[in-house]
Amino acid sequence: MTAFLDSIGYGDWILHVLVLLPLVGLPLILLAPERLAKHLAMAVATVEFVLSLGLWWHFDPAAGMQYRSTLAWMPQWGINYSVGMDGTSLVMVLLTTLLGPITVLGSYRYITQRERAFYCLLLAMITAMIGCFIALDLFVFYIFFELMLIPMYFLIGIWGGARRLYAAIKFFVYTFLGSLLMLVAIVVLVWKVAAVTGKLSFAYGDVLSHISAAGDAAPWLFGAFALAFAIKVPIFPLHTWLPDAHTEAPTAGSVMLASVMLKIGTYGFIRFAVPFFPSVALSPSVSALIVVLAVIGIIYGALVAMVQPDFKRLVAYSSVSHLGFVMLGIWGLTLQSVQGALMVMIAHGLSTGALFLLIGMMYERRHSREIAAFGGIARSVPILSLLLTLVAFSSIGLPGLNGFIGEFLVLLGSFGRYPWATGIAATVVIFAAAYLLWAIQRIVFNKLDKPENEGLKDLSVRELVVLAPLIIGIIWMGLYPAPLLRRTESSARQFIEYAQPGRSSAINPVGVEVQP
Amino acid sequence: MATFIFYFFAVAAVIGAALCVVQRSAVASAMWLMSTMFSLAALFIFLHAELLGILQILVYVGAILVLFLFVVMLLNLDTVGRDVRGPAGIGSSVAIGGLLLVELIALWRYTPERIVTELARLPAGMTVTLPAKSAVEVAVAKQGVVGALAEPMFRTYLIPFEITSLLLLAALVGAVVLAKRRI
Amino acid sequence: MTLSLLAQAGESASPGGAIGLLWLTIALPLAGFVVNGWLSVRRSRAKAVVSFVGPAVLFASFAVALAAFLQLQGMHAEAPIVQRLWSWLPVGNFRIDLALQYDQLSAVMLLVVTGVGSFIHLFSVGYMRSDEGYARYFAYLNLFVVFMLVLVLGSSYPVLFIGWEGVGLASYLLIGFWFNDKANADAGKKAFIVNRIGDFGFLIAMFLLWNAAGTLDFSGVTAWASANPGLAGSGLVTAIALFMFLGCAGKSAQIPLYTWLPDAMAGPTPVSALIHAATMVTAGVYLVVRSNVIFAMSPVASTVVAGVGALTALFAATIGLRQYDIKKVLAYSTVSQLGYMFVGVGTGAYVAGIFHLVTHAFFKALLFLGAGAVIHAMHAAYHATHSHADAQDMRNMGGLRKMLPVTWWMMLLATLAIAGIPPFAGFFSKDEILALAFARGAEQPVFYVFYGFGLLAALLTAIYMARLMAMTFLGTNRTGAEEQKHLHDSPPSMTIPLIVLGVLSVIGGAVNLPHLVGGHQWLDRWLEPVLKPAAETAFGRSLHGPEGSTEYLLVAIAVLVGIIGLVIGFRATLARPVPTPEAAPAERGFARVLLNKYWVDELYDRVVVRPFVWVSRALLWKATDKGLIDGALVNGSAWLSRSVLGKAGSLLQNGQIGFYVIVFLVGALWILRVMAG
Amino acid sequence: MNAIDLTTPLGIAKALVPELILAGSALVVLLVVAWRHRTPADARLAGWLSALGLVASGGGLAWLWMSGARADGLPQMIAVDNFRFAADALILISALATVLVSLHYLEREGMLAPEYYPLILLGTAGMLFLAGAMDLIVLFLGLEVMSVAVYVLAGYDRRNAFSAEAALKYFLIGAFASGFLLYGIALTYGATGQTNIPLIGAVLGVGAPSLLSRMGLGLLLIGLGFKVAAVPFHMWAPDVYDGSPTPITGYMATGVKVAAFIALTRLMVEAFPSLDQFWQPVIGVLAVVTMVVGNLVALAQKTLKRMLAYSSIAHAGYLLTALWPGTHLSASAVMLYLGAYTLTTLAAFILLGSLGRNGERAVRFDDIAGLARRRPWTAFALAICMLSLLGFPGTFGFIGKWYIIQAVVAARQYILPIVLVVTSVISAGYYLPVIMAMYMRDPGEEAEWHGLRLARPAAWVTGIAVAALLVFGVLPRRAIDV
Amino acid sequence: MPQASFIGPSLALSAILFSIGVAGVLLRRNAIIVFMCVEIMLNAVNLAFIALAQLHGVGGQVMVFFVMTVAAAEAAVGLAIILAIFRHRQSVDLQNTNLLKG
Repeated sequence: MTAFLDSIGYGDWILHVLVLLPLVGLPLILLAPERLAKHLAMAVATVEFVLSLGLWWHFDPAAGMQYRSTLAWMPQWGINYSVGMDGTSLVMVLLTTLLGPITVLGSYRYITQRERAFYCLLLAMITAMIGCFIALDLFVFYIFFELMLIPMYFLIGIWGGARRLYAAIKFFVYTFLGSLLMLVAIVVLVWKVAAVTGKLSFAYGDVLSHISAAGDAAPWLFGAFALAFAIKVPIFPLHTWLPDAHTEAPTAGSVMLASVMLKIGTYGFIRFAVPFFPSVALSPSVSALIVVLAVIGIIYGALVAMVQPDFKRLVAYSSVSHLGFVMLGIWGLTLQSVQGALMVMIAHGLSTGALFLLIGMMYERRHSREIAAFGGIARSVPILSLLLTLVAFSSIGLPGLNGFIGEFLVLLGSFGRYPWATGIAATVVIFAAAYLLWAIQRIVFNKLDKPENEGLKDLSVRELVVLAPLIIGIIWMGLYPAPLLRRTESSARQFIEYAQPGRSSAINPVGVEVQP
Repeated sequence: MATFIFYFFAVAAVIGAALCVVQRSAVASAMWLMSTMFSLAALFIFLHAELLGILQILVYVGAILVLFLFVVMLLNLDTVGRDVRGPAGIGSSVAIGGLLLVELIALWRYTPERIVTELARLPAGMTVTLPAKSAVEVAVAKQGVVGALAEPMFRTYLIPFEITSLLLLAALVGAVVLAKRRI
Repeated sequence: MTLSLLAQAGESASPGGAIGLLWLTIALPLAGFVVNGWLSVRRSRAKAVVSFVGPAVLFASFAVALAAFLQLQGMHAEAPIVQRLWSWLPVGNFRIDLALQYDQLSAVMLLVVTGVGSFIHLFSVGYMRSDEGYARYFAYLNLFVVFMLVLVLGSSYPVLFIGWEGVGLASYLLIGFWFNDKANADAGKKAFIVNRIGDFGFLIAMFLLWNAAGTLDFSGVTAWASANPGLAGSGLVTAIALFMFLGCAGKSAQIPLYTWLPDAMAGPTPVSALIHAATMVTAGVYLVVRSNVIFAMSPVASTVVAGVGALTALFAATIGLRQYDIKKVLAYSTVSQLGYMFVGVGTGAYVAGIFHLVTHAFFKALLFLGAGAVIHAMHAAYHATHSHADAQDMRNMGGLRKMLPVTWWMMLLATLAIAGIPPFAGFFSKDEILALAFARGAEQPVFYVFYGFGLLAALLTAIYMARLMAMTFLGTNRTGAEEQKHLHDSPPSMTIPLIVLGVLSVIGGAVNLPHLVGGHQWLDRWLEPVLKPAAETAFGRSLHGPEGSTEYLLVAIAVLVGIIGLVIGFRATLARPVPTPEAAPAERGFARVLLNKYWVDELYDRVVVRPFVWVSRALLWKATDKGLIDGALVNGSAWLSRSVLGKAGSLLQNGQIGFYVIVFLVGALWILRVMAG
Repeated sequence: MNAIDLTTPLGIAKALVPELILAGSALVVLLVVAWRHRTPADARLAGWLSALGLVASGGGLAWLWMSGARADGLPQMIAVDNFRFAADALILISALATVLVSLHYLEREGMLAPEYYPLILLGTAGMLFLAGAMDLIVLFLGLEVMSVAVYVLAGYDRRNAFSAEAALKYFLIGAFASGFLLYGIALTYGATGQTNIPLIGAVLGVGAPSLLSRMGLGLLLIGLGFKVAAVPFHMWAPDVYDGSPTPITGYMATGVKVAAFIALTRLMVEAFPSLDQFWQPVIGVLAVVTMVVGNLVALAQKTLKRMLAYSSIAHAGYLLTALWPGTHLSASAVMLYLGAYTLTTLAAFILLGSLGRNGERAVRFDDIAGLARRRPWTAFALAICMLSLLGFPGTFGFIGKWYIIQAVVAARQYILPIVLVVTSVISAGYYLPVIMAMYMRDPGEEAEWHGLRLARPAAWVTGIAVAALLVFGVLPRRAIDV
Repeated sequence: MPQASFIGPSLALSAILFSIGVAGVLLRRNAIIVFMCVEIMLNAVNLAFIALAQLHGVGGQVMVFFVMTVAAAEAAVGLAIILAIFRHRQSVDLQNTNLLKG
């Protein structure tokens, strides 16, 4: 496989192609007749995914940052389009490309008006997200980070639910505030570095290697970065945009938002905030604050989710809870916790994506997201109910499904550092079961007492095709996550190395892998 | 003697201006304004700006003020009732005008020597002796009252002079467009 | 690092043969699950296939287990045999493989699960045949077996945890099998959530263990413990043990987490027999024995275990006295018997615990299946007459002995067994536990109290079992004249399992026949390699079974208590006719307390459930989320800038030139002020 | 590289080519309209002629620029450098756009007096002088020419009381302000004996900041602060922008601002660098107040026109921020942002003008609901404009903002950028609703813009402007290198 | 140069006149009179110029010359505007010119 890929120079062009391909699709879709739009989008997204798939084998788990390449953009300001990929980027990019075709196909029925625009925005968003994950230039990262907003803003605002306008602007302003402050921080940081090196450069590497130049401004700079990412994650109490955005967005939007966009926040912490300012990020006060907020988020999200009448809102709050685990894991700062954080990011992407798709399918059938509108549908739509239950259990963190892997590793890894916080966070295994099982019971089980729920049609082949990859992923990742872990390990070590030099290699000898 | 002349006209100008401001009828205001103009013209002449003194009277009194009066008459504004603002207005205007005066009056202490000193940043204590004749006097002596002004006007200040033509043109067109009864 | 090396050393590779095929025992039920699941989703009517596949896979894996057992017996393996399937969680020095561990303990468990499981599957064929969810039922049941086997075969705590939670899932699905009735769905949910509380403890225990031992493999942990005897009695070990026990309490329905088990009776009766009597609920006991060295190193924890066990045994038994639903009685009896097992393992008598686990599996499964047969018959009767009376209420039964002779005889055997009448299985196991608890009392007097509790519980057990038998099978029939005609014994597919289990309940005691009666404690010696680490600890060494006269005395007391109990039970029940539910007088006094199970459920609801929901809804969601963060801060700031500040600025723009000039001049004055310096 | 000796009449003529061409074409147009001022056709003729004049003067400018002209020795009166050229280019663009838009607009609004165009030409000439002024006298006169013309233009819609009131307010406060400016010139002259900007800089560089010079500086700041509509000298702006004919509003918001800002920048950077410890705090405070007030009040607006008026105030705040450091980097930041701002605002006002019929004062957010359905391109263009004003990545506006931040941060000043971004976030609160109305809401039943078309010339201008916004947004090298 | 010594007093006088003009602008509502007050301000500045010209040479006087032109131009336009306003609402009272606000 790798040999073949090398023979076609895969490594040299893949990243650029991944970013450009969706954009290439835009004019096609805009010019094509309305009814072809979705098929074209589907084609583009699929090609994108197939191409990206090569990375899985071609990526070298042992090496760190790879596929680096740089194109001049504004060299006189030290700004260049430079990209690269390490384990973390790899899995996130793959997640994004995987969700591409899924969301497109999932929207076939859901989107009935202005299809061209819809699919264009969807593809544009994929570009922006991938760009975010591979950017190695602060300026470029910022651009992609912002560009993501627009498509999502329109997705929510045009195809969203009743309160879409409110949700859209709330989402936009929330994120915009954080990111603009981050822009200032970036410029300040770059100029401080330039003051030392004498050359202006927004390149990730250059900044990282002279990060000491930040000096006593570090706390402020970290604050700006952290705020931007904390809003994206979102960390309690900056989370209130999430439920609205999730609830109002169309299925595809919710999926992308939950599965990928939130991760860009945590990714930002892993890639930028912490490696840039380890001394600040890991100072007792800051880490205490973050960990406490993360734990609050975990518990709070779960408890609030428990009482949501709207299933989408429920899932939204559950996201707050799950992302709290990621934060805890990042700050846990052991190989286990960091790897766990990455696993949670992926697992949450799969399960929550699947959940939103299922909710969307239920919505297409019943035109309601209210839990109360359902009940006993296991009789009318057994397959849907089965999958819903399965995904719910994966989200609960049932061992053997993907949800457990990450949470377990995070808790395990963080326990040594923050026993109390971790202990409290662990209680979420109870609440998670409570809120999801309660919802599942009210939707899937109980008596089929609403006549309109009797005639529902079960999942169509298309819908099964949409869900299949996620379901497979959920089970596969639950039983055999080793390949994933192997690919992310080096980047996790790298992160710990940045965060506190000399620690990772000291206490974490590389475990040899036993293959079946 | 010189001192007396200066302060006489100065006081006259101030009084004129003040009354112009407080007069209730527009025509009266215009009249007092005219008196101010006259006293200023006198001061100009006193300060070796004879030509400008004349122009002051010609342009301001002869042209601008007449224009004012003309409009006042035309619109028959003299009969409008008291247009001075209420006590609050008076209070604020006096207060603000006063403060502004306080800020600016500090210039009172300026003597030519001080200006020159600050200009050249001469070490303190070193006194400057100014030439007996002021720059203007010198120029006038050389080229005569008009020449002294005309020479730089058409050489150094050529561009501004040309610009004024544009200015007048614009004003002309504008005034016509706005003022003529029907288009 | 060194520790994990030890761990490697402490295992021996798989010898192949039947043991090499061990994974089949899991794969077969899994296949069954897939087939049945597919059938159920297809909504196919192919019941024949289901009826064959469902039980067949179980019997097959039972065969494999048997073969493996025989092979192991021939080997005298000192170290557990570990089969690594694949690497599951390799994260730096934390490496968990999906691996099966086969040693004497798992062998026993494997046999019990597959063996008893097979017959219960068989029983189900008859019992569930008419149900529309037939295929689904067997899918779930097979799935349960899969996870149960993962649980008993897992070679490390995390892998065990997969099974541990998996059986929870299966039980959740099976309890809520008839989900049309909200109560059933609730019961399933309750079971899972309460179990999760225990799992929380289990997780914490694992984290502590990992941070202390640096491994979570059983062999690794054992090696670590044996390597540092200094840890004995330390707070760390105690904490680990106690948190782990919290998990066990959840799984095995001990105080305070027992409340889910009685509700779990909402599931089909064979499920209650398999999951909530024979296998799953004993997982807690298994876990303690599996971690014997940890508990042995912490006498405090062990005492707590025993104490909780004893208390539960007594507490549940009292409730059992006053229940009318036949399954509820058995449920509380199960809780009580589990209490016994914990007394045993808490005492350090791990063998006794396992011993009782095995015998209990036999006779309790039998009791449940018997009850199932009864209910089945009652159902049929009521169904035939379109009556809606409660088929599980013993007050509607009575005198069934004539109609269901086989069931009667088999259940009678089980009753004698559970009541501890020699030579039935229950007698030996229960007696061993009590005797050793008494012996432990020598250096820890509190164990005398536990012994007392146990004895009392034994008495009550005999009483309520006698009551159950009497109300169900003796006296006059209260089912109704019309219904009586339809009451008859079950088809062979259901009676055969009854008979098999009946036989086992009689001879089950042979597994660990004490020297007293000329046996030679086979189970003791069999489990010896597994329990050596515990036996080598001070706690383990300090335990000696009673000798000579004491032993005889204890046995005598136990037997006496059993007999007295039975007599009281039968006499009291048969003394006067049992009123039918309609005619039943309102209970009074303590009886009422018992009937309402001490109102514990209501208490939990008021004290735990509702407050949580209220806090979440009112405090967190409405007040904090909507009110404070969203309302006050987010929308508040928007409102402030737009409607207050913006509007204010807009109003200042009042169109008056005069005012504009004033503002202008204010600015001008300020600038000049700055310039004046 | 050709040096121009500004002491000889020929040199002066060369240096003033654009201005001269403009003045000349103004005269030509005046002559033409003197004969033909009856029908719409006449008006259109005048319009095209003036457009021609502007293009011609642009050609002259291009010639100067390309030939890399620079002053030989000390620049007298008028600057000859890229800074002026770039500014002139912007001013000419804005004038040209205004003329082209007016072609259709005047007919629609029935304002047929063709003197309109000569006034624009004269005003533009004034702007060019103002932007190129190297002498306080030129500065003052240029400013006056511009103002006089714009006073009239503001009141040009004579049938409209709003227009007249706008003119009056602008004129009275304007004259008042120019009094301050003049006073400032006088005192500066007194302090230095010079009116030539670089010489002033040189003299002040030697001397200690005397009271006279400081007062002069202060008064100059006040006078120009009025022209750039910096809070608190901004109160006239919303009303005047609101009342004037929309093309003129666009003209004021762009041309006047550009010229005034260029002059201000020149003064601060070349005449008063030695007094920066005095003017920097003032500029800083003005910038903060302007950004905050402009953005907050814009939030509360109901009509697009007024919203844009306040937003242009806010942008003045951003520009002041850019000016704060007084370095050359900041000068180019001012220029760059002016470029971005001019293009965007022009397009926005043109579109606004096309939306409203008889009185775009009335265009409310609700009136453009669902615009995207009926008029996708207009909506798209307006959306891009809004994003650019918001400073969203991918648009020129963002590059401008980023450059400002860069310039200020380079001067180790961190509060201003933070205020800038925070207020930008606030501005999202009124820019986004425009997009929302157009794209995310359904057309109201009374869509009065329905069926209305964007006149072709206006369409060209908008198209080009928007295209430029996007191009520079993605490939800003060109713009920055300028 | 005797008169040169009047620079200070002249500056003071111009300041006084300027302030009076400003106060007048604030004080009056009649557009025309307000405009007159503006003229006073301009005159005050002229005085300053001329006084300073004593020291610095004719440049200042030239400036005054230009200022007069400007004043004339402004007067023309300004009065035209006032006429226009008057046409619309038969009054030049600034209090009534507040159609535009908010």
